[in-house]
Amino acid sequence: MKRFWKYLLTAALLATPLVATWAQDAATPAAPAAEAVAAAAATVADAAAAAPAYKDLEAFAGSPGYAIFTTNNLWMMLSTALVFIMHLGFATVETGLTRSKNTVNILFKNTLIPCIGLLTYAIIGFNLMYPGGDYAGKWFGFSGFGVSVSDDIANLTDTYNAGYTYWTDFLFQGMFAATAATIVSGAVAERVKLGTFMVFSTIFVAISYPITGMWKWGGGWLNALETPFYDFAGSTLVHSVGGWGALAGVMLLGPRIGKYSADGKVRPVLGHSMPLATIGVFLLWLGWFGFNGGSVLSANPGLTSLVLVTTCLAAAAGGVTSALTSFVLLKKPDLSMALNGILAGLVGITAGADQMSAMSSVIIGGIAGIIVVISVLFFDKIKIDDPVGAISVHLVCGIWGTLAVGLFGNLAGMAQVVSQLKGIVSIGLFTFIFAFALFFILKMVMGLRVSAEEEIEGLDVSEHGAHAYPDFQAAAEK
Amino acid sequence: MKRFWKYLLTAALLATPLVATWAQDAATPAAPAAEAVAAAAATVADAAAAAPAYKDLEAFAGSPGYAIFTTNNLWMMLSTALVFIMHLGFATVETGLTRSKNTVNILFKNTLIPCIGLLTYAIIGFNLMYPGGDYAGKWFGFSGFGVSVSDDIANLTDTYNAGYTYWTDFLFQGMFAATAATIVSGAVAERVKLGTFMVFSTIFVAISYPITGMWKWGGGWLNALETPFYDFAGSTLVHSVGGWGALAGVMLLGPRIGKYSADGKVRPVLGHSMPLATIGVFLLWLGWFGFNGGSVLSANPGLTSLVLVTTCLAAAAGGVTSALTSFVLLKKPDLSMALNGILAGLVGITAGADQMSAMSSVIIGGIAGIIVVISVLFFDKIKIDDPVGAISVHLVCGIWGTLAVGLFGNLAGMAQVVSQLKGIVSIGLFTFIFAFALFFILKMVMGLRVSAEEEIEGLDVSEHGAHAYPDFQAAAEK
Amino acid sequence: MKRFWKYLLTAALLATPLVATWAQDAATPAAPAAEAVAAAAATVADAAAAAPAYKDLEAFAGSPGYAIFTTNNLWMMLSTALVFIMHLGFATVETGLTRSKNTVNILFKNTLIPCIGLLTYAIIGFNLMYPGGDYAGKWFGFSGFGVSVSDDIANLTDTYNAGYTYWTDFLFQGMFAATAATIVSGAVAERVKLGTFMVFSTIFVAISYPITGMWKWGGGWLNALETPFYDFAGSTLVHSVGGWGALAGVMLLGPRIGKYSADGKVRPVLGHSMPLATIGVFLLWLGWFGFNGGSVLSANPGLTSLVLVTTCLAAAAGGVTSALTSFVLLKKPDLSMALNGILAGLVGITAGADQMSAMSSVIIGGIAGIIVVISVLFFDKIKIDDPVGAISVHLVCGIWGTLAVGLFGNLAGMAQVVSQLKGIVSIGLFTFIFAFALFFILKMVMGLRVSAEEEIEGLDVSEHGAHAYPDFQAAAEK
Amino acid sequence: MKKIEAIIKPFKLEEVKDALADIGIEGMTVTEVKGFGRQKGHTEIYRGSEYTVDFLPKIKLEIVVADSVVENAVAIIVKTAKTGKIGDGKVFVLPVEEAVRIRTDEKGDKAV
Amino acid sequence: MKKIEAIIKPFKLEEVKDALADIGIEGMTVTEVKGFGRQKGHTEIYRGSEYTVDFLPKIKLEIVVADSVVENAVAIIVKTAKTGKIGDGKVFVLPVEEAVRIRTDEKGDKAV
Amino acid sequence: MKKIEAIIKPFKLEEVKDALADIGIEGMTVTEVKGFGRQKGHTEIYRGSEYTVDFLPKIKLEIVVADSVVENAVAIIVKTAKTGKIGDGKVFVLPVEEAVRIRTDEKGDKAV
Ligand SMILES: Nc1ncnc2c1ncn2[C@@H]1O[C@H](COP(=O)(O)OP(=O)(O)O)[C@@H](O)[C@H]1O
Ligand SMILES: Nc1ncnc2c1ncn2[C@@H]1O[C@H](COP(=O)(O)OP(=O)(O)O)[C@@H](O)[C@H]1O
Ligand SMILES: Nc1ncnc2c1ncn2[C@@H]1O[C@H](COP(=O)(O)OP(=O)(O)O)[C@@H](O)[C@H]1O
Repeated sequence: MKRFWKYLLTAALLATPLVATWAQDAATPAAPAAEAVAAAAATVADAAAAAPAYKDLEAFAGSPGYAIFTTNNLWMMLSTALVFIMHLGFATVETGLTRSKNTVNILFKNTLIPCIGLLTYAIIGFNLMYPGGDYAGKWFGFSGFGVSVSDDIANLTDTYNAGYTYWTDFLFQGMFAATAATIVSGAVAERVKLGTFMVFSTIFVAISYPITGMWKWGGGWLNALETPFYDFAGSTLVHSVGGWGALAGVMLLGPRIGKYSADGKVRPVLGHSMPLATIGVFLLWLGWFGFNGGSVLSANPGLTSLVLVTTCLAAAAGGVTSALTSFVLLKKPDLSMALNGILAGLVGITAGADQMSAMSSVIIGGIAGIIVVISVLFFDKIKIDDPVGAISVHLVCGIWGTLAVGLFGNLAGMAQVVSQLKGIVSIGLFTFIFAFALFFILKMVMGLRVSAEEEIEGLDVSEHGAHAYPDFQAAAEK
Repeated sequence: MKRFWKYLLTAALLATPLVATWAQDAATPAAPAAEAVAAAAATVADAAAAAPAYKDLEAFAGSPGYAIFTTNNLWMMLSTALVFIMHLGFATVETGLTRSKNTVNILFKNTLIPCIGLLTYAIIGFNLMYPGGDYAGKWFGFSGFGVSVSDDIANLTDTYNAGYTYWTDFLFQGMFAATAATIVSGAVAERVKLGTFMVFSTIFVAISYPITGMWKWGGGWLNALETPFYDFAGSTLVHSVGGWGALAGVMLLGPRIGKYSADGKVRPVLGHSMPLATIGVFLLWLGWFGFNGGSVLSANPGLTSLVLVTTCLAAAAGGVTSALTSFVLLKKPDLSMALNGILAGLVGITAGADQMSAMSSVIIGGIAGIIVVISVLFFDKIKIDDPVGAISVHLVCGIWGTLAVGLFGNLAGMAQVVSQLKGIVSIGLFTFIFAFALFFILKMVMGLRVSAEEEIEGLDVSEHGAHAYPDFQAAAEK
Repeated sequence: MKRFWKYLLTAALLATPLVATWAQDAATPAAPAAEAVAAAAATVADAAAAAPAYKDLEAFAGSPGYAIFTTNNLWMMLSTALVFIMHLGFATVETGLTRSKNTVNILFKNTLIPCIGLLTYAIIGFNLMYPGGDYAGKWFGFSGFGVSVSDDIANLTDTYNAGYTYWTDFLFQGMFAATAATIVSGAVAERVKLGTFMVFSTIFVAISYPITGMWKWGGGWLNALETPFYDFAGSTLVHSVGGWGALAGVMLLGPRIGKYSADGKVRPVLGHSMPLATIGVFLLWLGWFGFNGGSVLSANPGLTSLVLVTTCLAAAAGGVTSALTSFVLLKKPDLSMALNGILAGLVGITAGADQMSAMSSVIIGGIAGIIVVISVLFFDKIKIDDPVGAISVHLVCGIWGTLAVGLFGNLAGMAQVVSQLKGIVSIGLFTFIFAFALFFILKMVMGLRVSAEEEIEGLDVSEHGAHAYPDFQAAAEK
Repeated sequence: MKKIEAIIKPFKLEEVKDALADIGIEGMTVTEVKGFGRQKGHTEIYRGSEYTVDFLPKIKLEIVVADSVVENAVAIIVKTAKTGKIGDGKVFVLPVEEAVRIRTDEKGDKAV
Repeated sequence: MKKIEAIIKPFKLEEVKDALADIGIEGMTVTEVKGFGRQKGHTEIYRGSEYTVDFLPKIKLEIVVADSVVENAVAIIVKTAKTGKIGDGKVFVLPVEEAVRIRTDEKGDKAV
Repeated sequence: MKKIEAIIKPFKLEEVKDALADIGIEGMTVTEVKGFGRQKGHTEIYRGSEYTVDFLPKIKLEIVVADSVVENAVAIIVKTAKTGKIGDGKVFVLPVEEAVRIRTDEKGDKAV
């Protein structure tokens, strides 16, 4: 165990300068590629200043472009609502797959994370992630604290962007941001100290996520590669980022008490409510209609509808292959694996949802469903104890999905594979090191893990002085 | 009991040729009626080929029809998302109304069915149900395997359809398809073998549902009657179809152990979680905003808003009358009956949601709410053991709703009643015989019902080796 | 306790004529202010008659305004769906925060209330609340029973309103209406007689809510003040109204058995499922996208997206400050308080969601989060036993939010504060007196509270003869 | 030593516990049980079918005490748990041969 | 008086209760317990890890009866609860020194 | 025969069971109970009101064994369940007059 992360850490430290050079090479010659849709957001904040604006909002409302702009913006707002509900999906999946003695704790974290995430994104994250055209092709940029519309007319019309207003942009991106921290929450559940985790999440979502996000979506260096790195809706930028944070946390925390017997055999720690877990996965799937559909950044009918089809087919394929894989490997049709498989399919298709045929999306999702089962078994074996399978779903399938953009669909090709690897490795290294260092510092300062007694008693009582199901308490407190 | 289904079966066999002739008669003289909205989908797939297309998608985006097309397509995509979430509604209703020892089993089925349904619909179902204009007025058609956009420009613009792209069309219809199988799942719950049921569902949703669906929505013979059969959003095409499948399954399975005492008295088998059942019904109601609203096949403001009003008023009326009926008949206000009543109202209005006044929708929904309570009591009495009331809700109220189109609203009239009966009977016969035969064959080949021991122990342990609520396990395993 | 409400009642009676005069003063000179957006609904019903209509719906579909009207109407329909799902949110929050022995009862109430609410709103409420321009500036108006579209073309086009059809208008408003009664349900839970409460809700939602609603949204006297009272989406018109009804009910009912020990100390009565409570709060937050977003009454991109941002930031801030406040005051991070805090933030921003900057919305929501914790503690202390905190969330924060319109944002100013106070006080008095009188009469006629035995046994058994969780029954029935 | 087993109505638990504490009994073990007796369960209806809930929720108290305390303890329980209505429950007294406190290995009366 | 403690399979409860009612025993207390014995639990799999459910759900019946009834009651229970398969359970008989009906203060055989 | 009733901390169950198996005891019945004793429950807060959770979750083991085994079994339980902290629980020994194995009708020591 110890050796495992020492190895990883060393590798990471060695690799950093390497990747930096490599990326720099790529960035120098290439002009910022004008990717029609996905990267449109990148150069937005300052575009507004330059472009000709409408006299006033009335004038805009009377202009021929008003109807389609309103429709586009409406789609983005609803996508925002759908991404929002993913937070409930995460909350219920994680609650369902853990023990009832830690339920209040998980619900508390997953309720507060989107709250904190939105606030920090308003204060700092949005302007770190989308610093504007001045920072195109860069590693880092920042355009000042807070959100506000300095120039109403420009920011609330299609002068800002063809697909949405400034406010919609902020809220849609803000809903994405908190997702990364929520992913971590599941993996470190049932033993992490509440306070420590809240501090971690806040910093992670305020700083780490927007910086790597800027590399691609904010028009940064990954977007400026000759063959630009491609990550449509965030297999890497959102899911792997969360997954790397999760991996760092789990490595520093160690497994839950009782997860491994004295002789090192894996012992299952049963989740306490399969209905909650199932509700969560369906809500996540629903949310993905907005997560991927909204990532078109307009209501473009052909593109959005294609994205919904690839998204749903990948989810369906992931569900089926993971059920089959678990049936073959484990002899029983395992519900929790089928649920993980659906999420795996969704994460897998996310990087290339707008570039795939129906058939490719089935293949990508189907492979993700197989990968996730094997990955869960693998991490259990190497004693990376991840109660909800977050690392397998978000990190492993996030990497798979990002790679798949180079293997299937419109962008397939060796050059793309290389760019995808650059993105995966560079963002992985940055995020893992950031998260590891942050968790490590917090471990020194605040402590990372509750005491064994508190863990056995359950975090609900020890951290919150509360019970999730007081009426059924006797049963709950084993 | 035995006698009952023998009777039904014989009746069915006798009636088939009769109905066939009758329908043929009707089909011969009538030209395919051009129903403005609801049947628009029928002739779509090939329309694209014939019609003049835009030079490219840019040209379309610049055309005057782009804004309204985008809006229409957006509505259809959101309706798709809403229909999707109905699958979670079904999962939670069924889970809530059954015992906790079968919870994992039900969740597993209801998670996998939409996955399988979407995949089979992509491979075969969509092209069976909407084979294109060549098959107008026919009983059967098939336009080849798989989904893909041969001609981008046509299929992604209003050349394909005024209301949506090819992809939206496929996904919306695909979400509907899986619904039929899900309905069966509830009725056969707590005793059906998992493997057998999965095979049944797959075949049912891949073949039976699209064939009868084609008769009307695919432009087939029912649509070509002189007075075309009318089924706006599927009281018959979706709900009754599911209901007939459910009836066939329950007849072959027999009642759950313990449902009837030795002396033949009905003994209730209590559902284990009323909150889950209630969550499910609300989600289904929400989903019906898309199920019916999306069946307008465009965002037409007058029609869609009317449809939402009739849908919601019928649901509300069904909830109130079923609560009152159960109060009068059973002396207690029964929550599960009120929940069934809401669904009954929704199923009842589905066939004519766009043809009714507010008042008519209240009456139709209100009557459905009464019917469903009586129907549940009736089926219990004749030993058709349907744990969640699926047959009463979907079959009986589906028939009621389809008939109501001939009795109320814009289309009311004797000719319509006759056409409605033709549709109800022909689709009922086909589906019931198909489902019965399929279940029967599977019973021979794979077995249909788990052993008594497995049933007593619960399907979660016997089929999945798992518990839904491990923390509360002692209590759960009675 | 007795003294407390005697005091309030006397105050109320004394204040009525005072407020009446004051309001009259204001109303006389001022012409009905033409508030661009929010009050548009007011003069709608009759506008249709006067304005030039399209020849037919085809003509409208061909008109240049059709696309944007369709988009606007689509947004309003989806907002309606989102407000609808709030009813599930209320159901689960209330269920989660009360004991399992009263779960069926709460679910039954919260299932039936939206049903009854929609029906009564169709029959009487809509026409009481939006009686048309003839009643502009008045205290009361009524335009006849039932809903129906006398003049299709006008009512289904932008002749009716730029943002929606007549049907959308009705359904959106109807979904709001039932909310007020649902708020009461939570506060009186676990002891109120089912029948009595159903009668109360029906009358409350059919008569009281629409009358005070008319004062502002229906173009009545509060809208005609020189500085019109401002309540964007109903901090007062919906939430406080529900809160006043809740207060009246709780005062007449008294606390639950066991809530106060013999020596008067507060004893907690634990809610039975924190996951249900959390699901509810997330669903309510989601619903608020439509509650506030839809209150723009069109899809206006700048305004709707601003409203979503202020709404979400206020919710986030409320969640964070309530968690912090509970941590400081109670030493433990209390999940139920954080959940209440999110709702507090949402209720707080509702009155001025379209008038605030991002920063102001954070402040308003943040203060609401602090207020709600203190308020819950306060009401517990004065023996107003409100199981779910409905009075603190909806009444207290509703007042705060309404006042905040005078203190922050575009409308801030002394004149506005005065108008806000007029609205708060007048609507509060009317509603409180109405609800108190109604509950009082019902108490005499039907009885208000179940017997002590029934309360101890639980309302599920005594009122419904049912259990919410039969499989876990032993544990549940303490 | 004796073991007192008392089956009581659930809502009486708090009161009985306090009454026992007053006479110095501060150890007991509580189990949620279901009782079947003369107090017939109510008839309930689920989806139209009647059924009788035969087994009613009760609380079982188990208290091991020194012989000298038994009589008083039983009396206190009976007095406190009584509502006079059917279904109040029973108190049984059983012989106990040995008692050990796990923490300290103390035995006999000292252990309880 | 004696106390009969019977550990039986859960689905036999209804039958045993009815059989006891037939011989006039109408009072008993039921507890949900978990049993560990020769009947080995099944192996289950959760997310790929096997585990054995050692403790199987059982029902414990506690019935205090007059000495004269004991033998017959035990026989009836054994007969009714038997399936012949492993895990059928046990019946134990323990001495009871006193019984009180809380509602009436009745003692001894009259109390049960 | 004797019946050993042991009230222990829930997380010790696994260990105690294994220790008993080591000395050949392979039958027992387990109940989830709540204990009240010197170990005072924690104070918790719900929506601002403090309350004490008096009753703490415990596990009750019931093991009927032949007389000869009692002493050893009790010793093993005490040893294994001990943490030395308050609330470790108690072991009681009660006389048993008869035992029957339902499956086989075996009686007495053979039945346990
Ligand atoms: N013979 C018995 N053995 C064990 N428990 C009994 C016996 N008789 C009654 N009980 C318990 O006492 C409870 C109350 O008994 P019941 O006959 O209903 O009323 P009462 O106590 O007023 O006579 C029962 O629910 C059951 O738990
Ligand atoms: N010595 C014992 N003490 C207490 N309970 C026992 C004992 N032995 C068995 N039991 C209980 O009886 C149940 C059945 O015993 P088991 O050995 O599995 O099968 P069988 O009854 O067929 O011998 C166990 O699950 C347990 O609850
Ligand atoms: N007199 C008693 N009768 C029955 N059970 C008892 C008695 N005293 C204690 N117990 C049980 O033993 C548990 C532990 O006792 P406690 O006094 O808290 O600590 P300790 O075992 O360290 O003395 C209690 O929770 C209770 O379940």
